[in-house]
Parts: sequence; structure tokens; C-alpha cells
Amino acid sequence: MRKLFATTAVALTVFGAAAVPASADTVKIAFVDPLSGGAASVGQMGLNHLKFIADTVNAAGGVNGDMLEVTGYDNQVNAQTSLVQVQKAIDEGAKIIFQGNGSSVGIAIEEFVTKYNSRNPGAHILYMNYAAVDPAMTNEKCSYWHFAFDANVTIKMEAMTNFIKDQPEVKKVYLIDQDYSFGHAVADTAVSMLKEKRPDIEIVGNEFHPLVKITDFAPYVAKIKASGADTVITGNWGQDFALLIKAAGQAGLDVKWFTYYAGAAGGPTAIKQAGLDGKVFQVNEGIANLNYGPAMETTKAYTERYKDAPTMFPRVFNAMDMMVKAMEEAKSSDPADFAPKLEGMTFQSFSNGGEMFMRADDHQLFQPIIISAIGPVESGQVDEENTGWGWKSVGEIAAKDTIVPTTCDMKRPG
Amino acid sequence: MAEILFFSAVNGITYGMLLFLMASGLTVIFSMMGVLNLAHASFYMLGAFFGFEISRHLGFWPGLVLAPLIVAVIGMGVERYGLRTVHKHGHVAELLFTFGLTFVIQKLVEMVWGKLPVDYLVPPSLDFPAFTIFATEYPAFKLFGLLASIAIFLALMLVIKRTRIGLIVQAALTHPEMVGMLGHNVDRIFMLVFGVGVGLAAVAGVIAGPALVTQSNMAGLLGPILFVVVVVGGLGSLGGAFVASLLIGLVQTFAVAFNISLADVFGPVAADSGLALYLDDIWSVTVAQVAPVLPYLLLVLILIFRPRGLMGNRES
Amino acid sequence: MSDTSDTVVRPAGFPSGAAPGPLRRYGPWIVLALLLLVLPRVFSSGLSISTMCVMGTMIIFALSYNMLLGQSGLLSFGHAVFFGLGGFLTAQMMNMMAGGEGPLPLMVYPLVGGLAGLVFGVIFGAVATRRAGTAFAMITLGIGELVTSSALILRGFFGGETGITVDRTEIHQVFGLSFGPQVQVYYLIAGWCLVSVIAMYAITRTPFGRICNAVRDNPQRVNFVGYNTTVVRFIAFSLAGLFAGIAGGLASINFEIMNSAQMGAAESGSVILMAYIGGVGNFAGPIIGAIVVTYLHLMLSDLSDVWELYFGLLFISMVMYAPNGIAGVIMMQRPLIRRGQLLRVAPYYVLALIPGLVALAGLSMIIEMTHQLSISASEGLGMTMMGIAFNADALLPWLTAVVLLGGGGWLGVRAARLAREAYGAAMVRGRVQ
Amino acid sequence: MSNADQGGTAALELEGLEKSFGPTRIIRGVDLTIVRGERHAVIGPNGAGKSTLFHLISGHYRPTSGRIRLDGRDITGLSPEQINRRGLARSFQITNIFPQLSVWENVRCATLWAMGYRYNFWRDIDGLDDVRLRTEEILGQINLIERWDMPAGMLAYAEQRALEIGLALASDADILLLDEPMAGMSHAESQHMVELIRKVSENRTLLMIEHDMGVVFNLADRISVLVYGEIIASDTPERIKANADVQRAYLGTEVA
Repeated sequence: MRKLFATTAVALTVFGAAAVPASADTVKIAFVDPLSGGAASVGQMGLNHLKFIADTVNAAGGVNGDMLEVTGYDNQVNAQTSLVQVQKAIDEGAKIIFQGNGSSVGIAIEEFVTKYNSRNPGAHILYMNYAAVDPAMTNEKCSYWHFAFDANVTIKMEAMTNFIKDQPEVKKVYLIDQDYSFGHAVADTAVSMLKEKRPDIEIVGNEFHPLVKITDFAPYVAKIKASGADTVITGNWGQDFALLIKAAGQAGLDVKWFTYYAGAAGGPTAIKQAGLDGKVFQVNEGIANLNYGPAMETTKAYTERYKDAPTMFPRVFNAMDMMVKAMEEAKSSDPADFAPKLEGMTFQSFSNGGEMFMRADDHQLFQPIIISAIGPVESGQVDEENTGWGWKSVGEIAAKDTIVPTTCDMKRPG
Repeated sequence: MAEILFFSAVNGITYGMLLFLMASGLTVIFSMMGVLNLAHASFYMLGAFFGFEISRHLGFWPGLVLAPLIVAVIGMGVERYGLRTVHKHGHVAELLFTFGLTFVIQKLVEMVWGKLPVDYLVPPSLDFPAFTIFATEYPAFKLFGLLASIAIFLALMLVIKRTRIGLIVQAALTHPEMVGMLGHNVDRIFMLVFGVGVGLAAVAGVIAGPALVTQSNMAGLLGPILFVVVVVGGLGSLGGAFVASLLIGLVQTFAVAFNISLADVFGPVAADSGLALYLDDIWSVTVAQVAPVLPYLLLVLILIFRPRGLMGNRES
Repeated sequence: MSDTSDTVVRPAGFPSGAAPGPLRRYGPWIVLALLLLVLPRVFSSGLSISTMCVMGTMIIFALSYNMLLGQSGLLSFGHAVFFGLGGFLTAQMMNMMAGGEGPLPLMVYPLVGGLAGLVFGVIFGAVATRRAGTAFAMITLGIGELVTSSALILRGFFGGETGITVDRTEIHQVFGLSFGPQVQVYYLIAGWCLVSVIAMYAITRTPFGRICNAVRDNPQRVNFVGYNTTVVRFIAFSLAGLFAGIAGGLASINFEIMNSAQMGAAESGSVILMAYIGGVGNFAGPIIGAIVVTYLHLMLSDLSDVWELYFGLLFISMVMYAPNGIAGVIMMQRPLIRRGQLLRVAPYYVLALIPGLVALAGLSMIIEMTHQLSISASEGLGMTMMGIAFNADALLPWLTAVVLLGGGGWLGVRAARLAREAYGAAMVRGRVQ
Repeated sequence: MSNADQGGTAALELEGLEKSFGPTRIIRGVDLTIVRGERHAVIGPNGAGKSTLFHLISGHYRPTSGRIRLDGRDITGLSPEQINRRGLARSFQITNIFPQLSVWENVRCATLWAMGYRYNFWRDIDGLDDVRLRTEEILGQINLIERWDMPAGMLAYAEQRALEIGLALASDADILLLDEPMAGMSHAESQHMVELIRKVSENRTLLMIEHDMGVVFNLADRISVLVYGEIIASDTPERIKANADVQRAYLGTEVA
């Protein structure tokens, strides 16, 4: 609503024939994610990150002398609305699209951008994907105009199973996932990778439940308990995770939890309620309490600007910093020029300075993966959702140990 | 297996009673006013959120009393200044009004509390396992929810059997066409019934909030199930609503317990054609996976074989 | 007995059986066709063409919904099912024929969607139309949930939550049309939109169309003039499915992606909003609604985080005070224009509008400030409205908002009453003259 | 019964008709034959079951037991529209029209089935000359031509009652059931209505419920008296007047 009324005039002239051309000295970046309705807070966080980084870059003289300009476009997490918003962004002169929430939206944008570039000669629209993790995006649907900065399902499972490999107490594993493509991807890769790395582990259950429809997970927890599992692997997120953990706490289920999204909003609160100290692990590209100097400084500056929003997306920093570097190397902010520089680029991870690289074959970033557990933290350390509990690293998997093959058949322009 | 059966049964009955707390109010409102309140689950959600907000400042127990009262007052306001205005435009307009209300209430809740689950805690006095059976604990709060639902159910029956308004409600349930002949204070009775009805939904919300989840989509998740309950039970039948509530509660929890698919029963699909790929989806789906779809399937089947619902006695 | 009618003088306008002149009959459609033809030349930006493509699709969808709600009095909460199934079938067919294998050009593919909509309309209609009224509404709600949930389970066909994607340029091409450029898709949609609108309008003017109106008004009486209302409802439901399917097919050609969200409850709700806000009592109502709602849907979200709330409030107030929607409000002015009284009433409208807008400003301040205090608190309490910066927790803005809302509302109600009286007086005056 | 000596064929036959709602028996075994071409009135005190009897004949209710025959064919248990298609049309005691449709549309809709257009959704209704002429004819009969484009809900009460009759006429039925056509009308309006009914029932069989005894004795060829769900007498007006049972049970109390 900061924009309310101020942008009324702009919106009313949307039907005006001429699009506003991008001025010569700004690089327009369109951020297409939910910015209205209940999911707005999640999208807003990403937008805050982008604006923060853009301001930092601009303060240091910009990219090749050009200023970065970030504009938000509300996609209401709807694939078709996203496409109209991307069209709007293109009309307004943006060539770089940032998006992350929802693989269905991500795939829609990836396809749209690819088709748009091939159907409109001279158009070079680039899709910077900071969070959509459907493996299809860098496999069968891979595109030259798409770069993925988050570790996808398979990569994270590779890291997770490499960690579990060395945990002898894990003997019976129960899989519970949401009944949609992401959940199935988690379950399928878990089964195949565990079988390969720890053939002695018994999979005692492989359960799928409807997506965001279950209000009481007690029956599922009863099943897990009956199976005798000592470990549960789940890709659940949001309320499906929170409710699962809540039900487990109520029934006194004592197992280890390996998760993808325990750190997402609502997760830490549920874990603390259930009292699962040190029992819940998450696998991602970075957490707050890694004590890595440069990251801590940036975090401090960021939290000074956005006071009550400490949640950090290291991958947004990685994506923006790598893009800026590619632009500088190419001395151009046209994606046609700097995309080749982004391919194969090596870079230092924002989280811990570890090495990461953008694989040219499928435009998937490989980066150090942190395995962390949540529990009470001492003062001075970052806690989550004011619970007094925070994430602590229990293992780091180097980028080179997370490499998975790709089926991508990259079609390059020209 | 025995423990799964046991816990499924207990969970199913708890869930069913919760459904009935809401379905009873919905049924009485429908019988009296002829309007199916599509926003009923939204008032359940309001109950949960008000209960949550009050519990943060005053504790759970004041919330259990105050939240339903606030919701009842809001409900009466909605009836007095909203529904009554729309009434002259007919039933479709009334339905659309309550439909619009679900939309607005959801957006209001999202505006104030966001889309993520809020941290609605079980009161400490009930935060212990009520009993442990088959090495699984059953939380005391859920047991409390079950007992509270039963107590309210009994109290409601008492009110309906013993009071004047109860008699009117009873008359309305059996002879809906007579409601128009109730005389000059029918407006006030409508307002009261609507208030009490949504107040009951709010009680369900306060009980379900900590036990399940308090989130802006809870109305959207429960609403359709609730309407299935009243249609399957038979529109306007309190007894039918009771049976259907328990039935759907049990069906949903028991379905989760079974991982049987058509493939398990008949063997995998043999053919290797493109069609078999699609068929395989249906073939390998387990009962547990389709659990949330079952109520709707039940709805369709009931309507084919018994269009008036289990215990309904009127067409529409 | 036919001589009785000859003795009575027929009043003006009484149906004479003479066919209307070609200009009257075809004129509006020719104008509409020309309009559709030149629109992309006037609004030529990529965004406006994309937006018009969505609008064209939604016009068909909203009109098909009005075959139920407005024409037959059937309130369905699951209409998007047919839109979605039509879209999925079209997309699957396109993928099957990709690479120019099939002989059919892209232009006829929406028909696949239409047929799918019709077939599923027949199947679900057989169940749903056994009942009317509230029970019908609940069954459609159930069918909607059933199909959407099943779509997530049957991943092979529906492609899970990401849906299935297609490439429209892969279809057999004729006349050198690749349908790569959006403007070609625009003309495809515009063509189908025109044909569908004409067809749906024509249906309202057939024996069946009129019986639908009768069923809406008084289903019981329809039984006693020889009609089976279940059959009437069933045909209406199936035909509505057909057109919704065409709209779905166009959507999947336009976006080249179809996912289960397009057939969910939100989409079914949005078509209700479109039809109702536009006006269900008038054939053109849903067209207006589709245009307005699509525009607001795409543009309003840039203005306010909580635009959907405004949307809901608009809908509720229309149900309460303007049950015939925008078209109804416009139609109310027609007798005034005919009687030359509009200009005498117009000042009263302005008089009512000004405090109304003031009250709206107050309401929107309260909404936006509440939002700033709750959800957006992480971004600080400072906010700007109409170029004025203030803090959401300060007393003055709240006071201002309450005064604006209360004062504007009070004056608005009064002025509205005056406007109503002026309208009534003008109608009487017009009749006397 | 003395129907045989009327000499006509039976248009409508009720045989042992019963209807109960729960434990309450509303119609307790009615036997009645309506002869083709006659004007037959059913009278009786309030609550005698007259309207229920009409609902049974027209298919609105399903009888608990007994048979109904239309032109010798059994129609028991058929739905209202099936009965209508076999040539029986009715009006309602409480005005039952299409309030939002114009008078013209009201009548036109009622003619469509009988004219054979059924569920036709491909022909322009305004182009159907036979429907137009038929509609116009009926509007002429019920004197509503002037009001043709007014929404039916906005008509004066007496006009709505006339339209109600018009709807029954429009389906071109041989047998008309009119349920209290004069209810709530002024004396002048009633006179009008009597003439209308007389006119439209030429060449038709008429069965009507009416409270106005003047109308009944003026219009009806035969009268049946329904008391507590039973026909206690069925005869010509003169003999009904003289019937001691009727005097005692009905006329003595209602008509002084």
C-alpha cells in the first residue's frame, strides 16, 4: 500500500499504447512473486532482499555504471497470473525476472521465457530462479534462459543421504510426503539413494498424504509409531510440516526427523511446541549461526534496515552477486551477453565462503549444503520466530559431494 | 494393527463430534431461516483466532468463553444488518451473501494474522497425556475436546426439549413451512438462532484451534466437508447431521489407516500403452491417499441412491 | 376464437411476427466484430494484448456461468471444473498432435475443450441437476472438490501441481499462421469469443432459453405447463459446460500451461464474482463483469496488498444493494434517458458519490493501517497514502479515518436516499409528460 | 353414483383415492367421475382437503392409495409434467406465475410444450409464428393484451388471477382444474372472472374449487361436496341445495 494511489495513474495508463522504455542507465529487475494476500509476507521478504542488495550495489557505483532497479509484480502464486505479470514486466523494460515461490509458477515462467525469446527475435529475457526446486526445471524442461540457485530436491537428498550414511543408529526409515510431484520426488530419490548408500537401512513406510488438506496428523503418527521407525524423512512444508510435528509431539513419537523445510515459517514454532530438541534436521544452503564473518556483517546491515524480518535467504545473495559479477565480466547488462559468463562461473558461498559453481550443462548451481539441527541457543545467537531455539550446524557437505547427473539437453541460441 | 484401529476410532469420533458441533448450528439455522450459511466455517475460524488472541492476553479459559460470545454477537449483527437486507432478493442472494462473507472473513483474518499458522497453545493445565495405550500417548486436550463437544451436545438437546425457543426450533425442524407463522418476534428469534449457531461453531474453533491448527485456510478446509455433512445427513435433519458427522469423521480417519490400492487387490496393470499410464495412476492410488476425497464421493453416491440424504425429509 | 384478438387494438411494440430488420438483427454483432478487430491496433502493447486475451477467455467463461445463475437460477460453486477439464483435454490433445502430426489447425482446438466440457457437463449434470436450490449448490461444491483433489492424485494425466505445458506453434499450421506472436492468439480468442457470445445470446432466445427463465422464476409452475425441470436444468448445465470448456481450451492455448489451480474453488468463486458484479439479470452483465474483474485482478494487486478484501466487500455490498450488478445500474438509467430525465437526476448521483468516496477513503485507511500494524509491521510503521506519509500507530490518522468513514457514510446514506427520491420523482415526471 | 345417466364418457375418474400425511388422513377414499364436457365444482368447508385433492389429481402429491384415470388411462403416480402432457392443466389457489417474466413470456412459456417445441434450443422463439398467434389468442381471452410487456409480478391482483387462468389455458388441455379462481376478488372482478371461465371452458372439461356459492351455482353443471376428506354428495346444483346431508354438514353452517 506504500504504492497505493501513487501508482494509480500508472495502472490506469497500462492500456496506453506505448510501454515505458527502459532508460539507458538502469537495469530493470522484475520480482514476480506473491505480494498480496496471505502469502504476501513471504514474497515481501524476497523483495526486501533484492532491494537491499540492489541498493548496496548502487551505492558502490552500480554495475558498469548502470543502476539496478527492482520492481515487484504480484503473481498471487498463480501460474497464469504470473505470465501476465511477466508480460507486464517485459513491457516496462525488464529483462531479468526473479521468482522463487512455487515450482508450478517456476515451470510456467521458465517455459514462457524460453518461448518468448525464441518467438521474438532479439528478445533476451532471463529467469533467475532463487527457490523453485522441481528437478524438472534443470532436467527435461531445462532452458538456456533459466538459472537455478537453490539446490533442487535431488541435490538436497544427495547431501542428506551422504550425511545419513555415517549415522549408524539410523536403521528403520519412514517416508511421509505430500501427494504431489515434489513429495514424490523426495520419496523416490530417498528410496533409491538410501538403497545405494546404506542397503542395510529398512524402509518401513512410504506414505503420501493429500497436499494441505489434513487437519489432524494423529492417524499418520499412529502408523509411523506402529512401524517401529527410528527416523522419518519428509519433504513436508508449511502447515503439513507444522501439523505433522505437532501430532508427533502429542503422541510422544520419538524419532529423528530429516526435513527439507523445517526452517520455513511456522516450522520452528511447531518443533519447539513438540519439544523435539536436537531431533529435527534440515538440509539447506545456509543458516544464521555459521559464524562466517562477511555473512554476519551483511546480516547485521540487513536487520538494521528491516528490523523484524531477520529471515535470510543466502541464495538470493548468491544469485544477485553472481549476476552482477557476470554483468561486469561481460561489460553488459543484456542477458544475451552475460548469460555465457554465468555459465560455469565459480563463486564463494554467501553462507560460509565455500566454493560453489554454476554447472553449464543445466544451469544448476552446486553449493555447500549445511545439515543443521534445531534446539535452544545461547544469547547472542540468532533464534527463530522468537522461540529461543535456533539452527546449529551438525555437518557440511561440500558442493562437489552433492553433484547429481542431469538429463538436460541444453538448446543454446544461435 | 489394533492400535491403529483404536486410535483411528478415537480420532474419528473426536473429529466427528467437532463436525457435529458446527453441523448442528448450521442445521438449525437452515431449518429456521431456509438459508444454508456458507460462512459457517468462517465463524469457526473466527472463534479460533479470537480464542488465540484472547489466550495470549488472558489465557485459554477466558478465550473459551469470550471468543464464542464475541462471534455470536458478530453473527447477530450479520443477521440483523446483512442477511435480513438480502432476504427480499431471495435464497440465491442469501447464499451469495454468505459466500461473499466467507471471502471477506478469510481476507480479514489474513490481513490481521497472516496466512501462516499462529502459535495457539494448549493450556498448560491440559498439556499432558491423558492415557497411554499401545505405547502411544493420547493428549488430554483432545479428550477434553471430545468431552466438551458431548457436553454441549447434551446441553443443546436439553435446551431444544425444555425451553420455549427450543420448542419453536423443534417445530421449525419438523415443519419448516410453519416458521412464517410465528408472529411478530420471529425476527428476534432468527437473530438469536443465528447468533447461537455461529457461537457453537466458534466453540468448535476454540477447541480445534490448539488441537489442530489455527490458520487462515482452516475455514476453507473444513467448510466443504461441513456442507457434505449436512447434505449427506439430509438438509434440515439434526439426527442426520449427527450420524453423518460421525460417519465422515470415522471414514476419514480410517481411510488413512489403509494403504490398499486397486493394484494390491487386482495386481498391477499389465498393458504398456499410453492409456495404461493414466490407468496406472488410478490403479496405484491407495485408500489413504484418497481419504480427503471420500466425503465428496460419499456425497455423490448418496445423492444418486438417496437424494434426500440419510435422514432428510424434504427436497430442497 | 382467433377473432377475439382482432377486435383488440394491439398496443405499440406488441409482437407482430415481422422479422426485425437486418441492421437491428446483425448490426450489434457487426459492430462488436469490428471493435474486436481494431482493439489490438489501439491497445498494442504486449501487456494490453495479453490482458485482452484473458478478458476474451473470461467473457466466455462468465457468460457460460450465467447460463446457470442468471438464466436458470442455478447457483453452482464448481463451474471451473469444466473450464479446467476443457483446458486439460485441449492441452493433452495438442501434445498428442504436436510436431504438426494431426491435420487439425490450432483454430479448431477450443472445440476439443468444448466437447470435453459438454461430456463432463452431461456426466456431472446427471448427478447435480437431480436437485435444485441449496442442495444443487452443495453438490457442485462437492464435485468441484472431488475433481480438483483427483487432479492432484492422477498425476499422469493432470501433471500434478505444475500441470501440463504445451507449445501452440507445434500444431499443424495453415495460412502461414504460427500463433507464436500473441496478437495472432488474440484474434483466435476474439473469433471464438464472438462466436460463443452470439451462440449463447441466441440460446437465450429459443424455447429452451425462455423455459430456463421460467425455471429460475418458479420451477414448480413449470412442471404444470408440461416441462420436467430436471431435464431443463440438465440441458442448461451441459450447455454451460460446453462453453466453459471452450473457454478452458482457449486458456490453455493462450497460456500454454494448464494446472489444477485453474479448476479449483478459487476459480469457481471468481467466475461467480465476475457474473454477479457485472450483473446476472442482463445478457451483457457477465461480459462487463469479466472485463472489470479481470482488469482489477491484474492491476489492483499492484496498488494494495489487501485488494482481495476490497473485492470481497464490493461483492457483498453489491449483493445487498445492487443485486443486478453494474449492468443493472446502467439499465436503471435507461428509462430516465428515454424520458429525458437523466440530467436532472445526475447531480444527485454526484452528491451521493462524493461522501461515498470520502467514506471509502476512510475505510481504506482503516484497512491499510490495520494491515500495516499487523502483517507488514516488519517493514516499519511508516506508510504513505495519497502522497501523505504517516505512522500507522499514530492517533491522528486513525481519528481522520474514523471521521472520514463515519461522516462520509452518514452523509452518503442521506444523499443516497435523496438520489433515490429524485430517481422516483423523475420516473413519475417522465410518465406524466 | 348417478354418472351413467349423464350419458357422457368419463374424462377423469378417481377411485378409492386416499392421502395421509403421517398419521393424519386428509383424503379418505374419494370416488368421483368427471364427465367429458361438464363443469364440475368441488365445494366444502375449509380444511376439507379440496386443494389436496387437486394436488393429487395434478401429480403434485402422490396418493397413499387409490387410482386416478385420465381419459381411461391410469395416471396415478405420474409427475405433474407427465399429467400435463396428457391434457390436464391447472391453476393455483395462491397465485403461481413467473413474476419476473413479462405477461407475454408467461403465456408463451406455457404454450411451448403443447406446440411441440419442448426443449428446442436452436430455433429463434420470436420466429415461431404459431406460438406467437397462440399467445396472442390467449392474451386476448384473458384481456391482458394491453399489459403484454409488464413484468407479471407487477400486475394488479385480479390481472394476476386472470394470467393464472391463462397459464392453464395455454397448455391446450382438455381438462382444466381451477383452484379458487375468485379468491380475494371484488364482486365486479368476480363477475368478470365468471364470464372468463364460462368462455374458456367451452369445449373443455372443467373441475373447480370455489367458495363463492353464487358463482358455483351459476357456473357448475354438477357439484361435489367434500367434507373431511370424503365426498358426501355429488349431484346437480338443485339437488345439492335440497340434499339434507349437505344442509346439515355444510350449507347450514357456512351459507346462512
